[in-house]
Amino acid sequence: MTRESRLHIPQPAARPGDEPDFSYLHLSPAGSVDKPAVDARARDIEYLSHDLVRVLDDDHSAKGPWDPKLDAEKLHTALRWMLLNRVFDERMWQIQRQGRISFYMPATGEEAVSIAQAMALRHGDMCFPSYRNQGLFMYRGVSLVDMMCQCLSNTRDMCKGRQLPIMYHSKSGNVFSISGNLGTQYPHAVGWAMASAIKGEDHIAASWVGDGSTAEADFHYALTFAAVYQAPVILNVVNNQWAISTFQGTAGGERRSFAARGLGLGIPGVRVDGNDLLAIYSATIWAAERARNGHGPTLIEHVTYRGGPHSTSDDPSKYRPKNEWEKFPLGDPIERLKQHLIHEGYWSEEQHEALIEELKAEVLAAWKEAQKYGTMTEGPWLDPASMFDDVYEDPMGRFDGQRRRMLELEENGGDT
Amino acid sequence: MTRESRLHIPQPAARPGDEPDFSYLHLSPAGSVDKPAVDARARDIEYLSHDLVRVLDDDHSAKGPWDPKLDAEKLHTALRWMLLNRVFDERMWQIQRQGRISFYMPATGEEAVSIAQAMALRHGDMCFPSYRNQGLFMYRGVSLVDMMCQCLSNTRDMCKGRQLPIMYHSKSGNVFSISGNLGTQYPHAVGWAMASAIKGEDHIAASWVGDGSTAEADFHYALTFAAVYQAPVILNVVNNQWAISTFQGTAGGERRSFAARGLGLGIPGVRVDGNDLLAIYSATIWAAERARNGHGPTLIEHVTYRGGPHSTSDDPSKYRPKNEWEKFPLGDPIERLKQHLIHEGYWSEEQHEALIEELKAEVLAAWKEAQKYGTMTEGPWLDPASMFDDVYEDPMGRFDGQRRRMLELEENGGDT
Amino acid sequence: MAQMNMIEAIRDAMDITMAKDPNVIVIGEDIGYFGGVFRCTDGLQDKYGEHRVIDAPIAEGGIIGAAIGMGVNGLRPIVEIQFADYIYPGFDQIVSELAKLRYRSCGEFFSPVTIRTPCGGGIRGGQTHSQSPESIFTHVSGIKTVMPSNPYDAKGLLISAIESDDPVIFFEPKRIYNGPFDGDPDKPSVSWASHPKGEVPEGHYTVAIGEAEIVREGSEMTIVTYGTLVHVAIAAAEATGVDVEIIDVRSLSPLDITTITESVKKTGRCIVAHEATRFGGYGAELAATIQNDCFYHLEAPVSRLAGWDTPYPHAFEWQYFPGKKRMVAGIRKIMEAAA
Amino acid sequence: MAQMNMIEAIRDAMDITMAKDPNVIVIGEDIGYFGGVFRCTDGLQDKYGEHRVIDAPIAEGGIIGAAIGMGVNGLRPIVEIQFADYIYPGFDQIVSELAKLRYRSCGEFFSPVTIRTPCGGGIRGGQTHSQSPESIFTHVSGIKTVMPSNPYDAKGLLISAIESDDPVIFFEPKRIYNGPFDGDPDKPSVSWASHPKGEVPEGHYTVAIGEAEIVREGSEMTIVTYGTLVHVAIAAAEATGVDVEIIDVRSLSPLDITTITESVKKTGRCIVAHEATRFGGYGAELAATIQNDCFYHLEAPVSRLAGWDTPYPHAFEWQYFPGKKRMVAGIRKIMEAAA
Ligand SMILES: Cc1ncc(C[n+]2csc(CCOP(=O)(O)OP(=O)(O)O)c2C)c(N)n1
Ligand SMILES: Cc1ncc(C[n+]2csc(CCOP(=O)(O)OP(=O)(O)O)c2C)c(N)n1
Ligand SMILES: [Mg+2]
Ligand SMILES: [Mg+2]
Repeated sequence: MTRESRLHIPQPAARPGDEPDFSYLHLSPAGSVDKPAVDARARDIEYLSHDLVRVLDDDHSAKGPWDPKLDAEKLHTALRWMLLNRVFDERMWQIQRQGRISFYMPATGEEAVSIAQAMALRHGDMCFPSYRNQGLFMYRGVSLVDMMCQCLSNTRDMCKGRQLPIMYHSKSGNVFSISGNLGTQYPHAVGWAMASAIKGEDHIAASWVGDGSTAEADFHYALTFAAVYQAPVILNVVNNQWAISTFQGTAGGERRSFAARGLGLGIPGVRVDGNDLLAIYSATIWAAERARNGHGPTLIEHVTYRGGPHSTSDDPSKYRPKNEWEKFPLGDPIERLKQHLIHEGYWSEEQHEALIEELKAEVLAAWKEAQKYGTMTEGPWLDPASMFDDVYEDPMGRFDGQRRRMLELEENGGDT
Repeated sequence: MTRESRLHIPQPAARPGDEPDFSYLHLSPAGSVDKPAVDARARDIEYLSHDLVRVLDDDHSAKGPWDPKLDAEKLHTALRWMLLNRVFDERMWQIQRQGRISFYMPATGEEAVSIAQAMALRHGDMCFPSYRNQGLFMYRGVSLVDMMCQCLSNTRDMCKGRQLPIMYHSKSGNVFSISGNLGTQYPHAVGWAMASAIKGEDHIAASWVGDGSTAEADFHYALTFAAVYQAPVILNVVNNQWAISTFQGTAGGERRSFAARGLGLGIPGVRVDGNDLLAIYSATIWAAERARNGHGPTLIEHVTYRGGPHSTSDDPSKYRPKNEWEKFPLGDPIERLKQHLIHEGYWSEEQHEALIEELKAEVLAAWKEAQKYGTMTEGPWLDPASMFDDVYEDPMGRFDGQRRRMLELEENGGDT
Repeated sequence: MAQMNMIEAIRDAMDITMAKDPNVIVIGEDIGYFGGVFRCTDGLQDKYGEHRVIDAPIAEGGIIGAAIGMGVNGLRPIVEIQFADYIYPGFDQIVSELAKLRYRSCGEFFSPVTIRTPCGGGIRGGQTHSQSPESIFTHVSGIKTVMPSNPYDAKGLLISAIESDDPVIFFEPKRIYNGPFDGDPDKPSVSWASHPKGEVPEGHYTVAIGEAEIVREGSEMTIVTYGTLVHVAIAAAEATGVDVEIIDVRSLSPLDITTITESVKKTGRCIVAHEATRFGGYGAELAATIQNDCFYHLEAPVSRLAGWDTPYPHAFEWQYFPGKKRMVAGIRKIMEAAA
Repeated sequence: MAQMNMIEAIRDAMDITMAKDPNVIVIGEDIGYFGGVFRCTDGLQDKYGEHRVIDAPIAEGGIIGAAIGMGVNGLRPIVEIQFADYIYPGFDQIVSELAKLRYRSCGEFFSPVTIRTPCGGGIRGGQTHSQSPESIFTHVSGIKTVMPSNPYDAKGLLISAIESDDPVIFFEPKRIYNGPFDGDPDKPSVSWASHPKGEVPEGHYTVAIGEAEIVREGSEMTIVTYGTLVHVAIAAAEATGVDVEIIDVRSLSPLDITTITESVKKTGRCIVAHEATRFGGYGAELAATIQNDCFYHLEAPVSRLAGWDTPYPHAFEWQYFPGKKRMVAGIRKIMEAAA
């Protein structure tokens, strides 16, 4: 080309070899952001989409109007589940690395989002998760064994071998089936919430997408429908700074926060410290109350960091500094809650270590049990003919022949 | 259902039989809205998305910082083209009613948008219109005869009989081909603008969609890409209050203006009196300058009213008060500019009447000529085999046989 | 029995299911207060209220996505997509979500959405208001695809679709909304009033999804078709004097292949016909299966008659439309080939 | 000559066209700094800069829509869609815009976009990373659809696609990115290094879109296939000892029907095979046309071999995949049927 390009190309603050640089992140001091009434008008609370709602301070105390004042039991619960999420992910990562499952995606560094929100929502509220919300499934009663069996595609797999690992679902837990297609769950959540309102029920819905996924059409559809019908829904954007190899600026995060995305439709946005369990919990209670009282949808942006690789297929050292997570100014959500518990006198390093060991043992025991239902290399096996089930409620006639043919081939096959 | 629905259903202020009610429209006095520098930061100029940029006052004078101070010649030009647009639409409407074309869509009441913006943009800037932007084609040099021939699908039809009436295109005029699918042109405009930036050129792009179409995915895609790459593009939303039978609230206009839709991505929005040619002209010049100077995209909402039916297939008396247009507080763009010209001493009622007669004659003459190239009922006819052209640059082999077969049938056919 | 056109039959199906089941709702563009651009939902909002007959933003993907979520929450949504040509923005939600939900969750979640959409040309709609994209949907595992050719079937099939827990794409050939059409645009238009299939029982009845119908018995040749072309086939058969058996497929997926192959085995000759473009069209699936299953009975190749492989042109609808002329010529050709 | 795998060949095609024509640009998710999740664009951003190898937001419809606009403004965009399973959000822009632009504007506007996307299963991707949606695109007038089966063709066809002013959907069967695969997952994987089609000329050359290739000559039967299944067919043919002629379709639309029908007329027997689900798949189009054009030469019906009509299951890839076993059984069956 003869002339120089003038296109603006967003640039992350640091690439491999560079010093991590999070100066682009606007941070508010813990406790400094006002908490409005749940019936506040969207336009009066725009500051919430710009400032950062934080409760846990650097000195480990809980501060300000958003402090949910959780009792020791609740705090213990939260810590336990976050830790379980972490320990589970670590084990599953290892297991994948040993070639015993085909794929895995950890939530490392983002555990507070799922756990705080699972705790803040009511059981009748319906969750439409993304693939990094395993914590929701755990908290809502899906056993570790069941989750592992899903990842193993074994005889106890809730997905009957049909889905990639981590694509859980739980009808009894009111957690929707995870899709491989980014963002598709967002309009489902809004539709579900609309139906709840139509039926005059007061269950609400919640959904989660990543920063990168906000560029998809379904994000826009969901916001539009939520705004038009004032659907009782909480729409979460988990801004973990990365979408595989592209930083959040590539999704449009350079100039405004993701929390601001709904402002143009009158949807209030809350930008929350995504590594601060108390802040998330509190923001979620607030948004849920808004929704339940007929004040419509809320968009919550969780500012966090994807501590691990995108998935077992990814190598982040190719596109970001190795030590970025260490330098992330909002720290590690587990460490921060642990220190808060210690600060409050509810917890100690020893107890913490003991809990980790306990959870590791729990996960290990689950893994041992899960394998009994089959692994990738050892039986028992699912019936492959089950692939013809559940495509329809009433199976198609043509499936009979195909099923028969498949089983014949399994038994006799060609001669090679 | 046992319980009462709590879903919020947006309601227009008036339905057939009701008194029109535009109290929902936030209006600013002419001249009252500040005009910022073109390099202002989006967040410092949010007021522009809420207030209404107006120049033409009720007393017919031009007021305030947005007054483009057009000379008499420019004002005459603007009036002439708006009138031509109106007269053309009226004639084509009649022609359709007589069954001589299959379909038509008028821009009645919205003429200022196309004409003001066509005048404010440079010829090298590329326009991606919606179906109500016939004024752009006219102003950019497409002859009335050519437009009529398109509507007639006759031998001179620029679309060779392939498209519905009004689906014009003009390569030489730099106006893109109109699509039947709402909103698809929006990302095209952004991509075109990105290419212009990549090539280091300073042409910009502009596109138009209706209020209703903002709910489509392409609206979101376009805004996202425009924001991420700071594309030199003007994105217009023509808020004519209606999308066929649904009022602008059904598209999410109840709580915030359409101009605000890009704020969450850092795209400044300008809400402009869409029936005020001077205000639109001025806002467009401002946005174009921003774009050309590397300050990225601008979203302009034109607050106007769809004076006529959606199309010749529509009957608005079924869903809105018959006299709504009369009561629209921003009046008629042609009447307003005319009164301004008179007020400035550049024009008179007599001249106006004479101009209308002149334009009617021009349109009638064009219609007479257009019919020479064929009508729906009388030849000459296009070659139907041309339907196989331009599907590909290199036609597919299988088209040969199909073309032959079609021509055979045309000639000999079955025996019935 | 009442006489209904297809619009009335479709409306009646919705009315009956809505009256019966409070969970049935309708959502779409202009379908509420206004009653739909083709009037299919006229009066329903008056009767069932704005909370069950919902005017939606212009966002096909959003409508379908939201409907899926509603279905998961116990409602039974009927979606209207204003023209089949505008279903594509919702394609991902249909293919990746609606179709796959039951499978991927092993039946724990499903969403009984019915998507109604007018298709086909012949109303001077140009290429963006005339498409027949049905074959694309028949290739997608997890959805059912249906296209009625008359008011009786329209009502019965639509009730089946709405009541089915499987998602159904319900194509409405808009050229025959108001009356059967034999492909001759110069003839005065006929109404359903004088047609036996315009006689529609009041109240609830179903036509099973997955059953084809023999609409004309014959021994010399089988025409397998659906939608508008059923009427074209009847007229063409009559014009030729050939003893043609005509099968209205009705349900494209699941396909009632038995009725079809039995007929072709009997007649030994077959034309497959539809309005959609030929290449990769649904006729390919029919022809491929028929030649396989009836090979030893065929006296001539299975022939396909379809829209040309170009977008539907505004000016040349009747040169494009696979009408009576072409069908007659097609029938003659096969009879000669087989002779 | 260099030895390349398909990834390298595809990258080389982009590299060569980018070096030659400054208007060629690449846009897609993770394709810039990172070089793509399958590494197809690795190194291109280093070489051509961020303004020509552009990391995009995750918005397939936006990427395709913007690429169309870029194409209208003189660029020649190559779009990467990370997985074919994720092309659906861009479906409307492909079908309604990219495919129709030239037609509706009578050639005044067009956009020479090439959309590259990896397809097919066999990499444990589950149903959302294994789809083969090619047939859907072949039904759409105005786009071309291509799927290479080896590095040589991949490079030559991709250069043709990029240089063509017509839009092309370029499917990359990801199971054979690194080596040919005959359908037996238990065998050690082979690389392209030892395969003749892994020999790829350096520099510019093209393989014409619209030409099939006879990859194995034979007299007793024809297998018509493309993508991964070409290699399965070769292995199966060898295993049976039947003298099979194998045709790699390569270009699905336009289709080189002559090469195919000549072969089938010669052999009198035909299997059509692909990995995509069978119902409404591309094999239907092939079978329907072949039986029509070769009817009087056929000794057995044209048989189809394809993925089952269910979503691709994670655990049962090899029961799902139409592999060597099935192909062998299929060949035997046809030989018996025809005997
Ligand atoms: C429609 C679609 N496009 C592309 C992909 C491939 N993909 C999977 S995850 C991912 C990145 C998502 O990033 P983000 O939304 O930020 O979520 P995160 O992984 O950071 O949690 C991409 C591009 C996909 N799964 N679906
Ligand atoms: C994708 C798509 N969906 C639906 C339609 C049908 N349709 C044509 S115009 C229209 C209303 C558009 O309203 P708006 O965007 O406000 O534009 P206006 O007509 O008011 O100028 C609708 C629903 C379409 N053309 N394309
Ligand atoms: Mg992310
Ligand atoms: Mg409008």
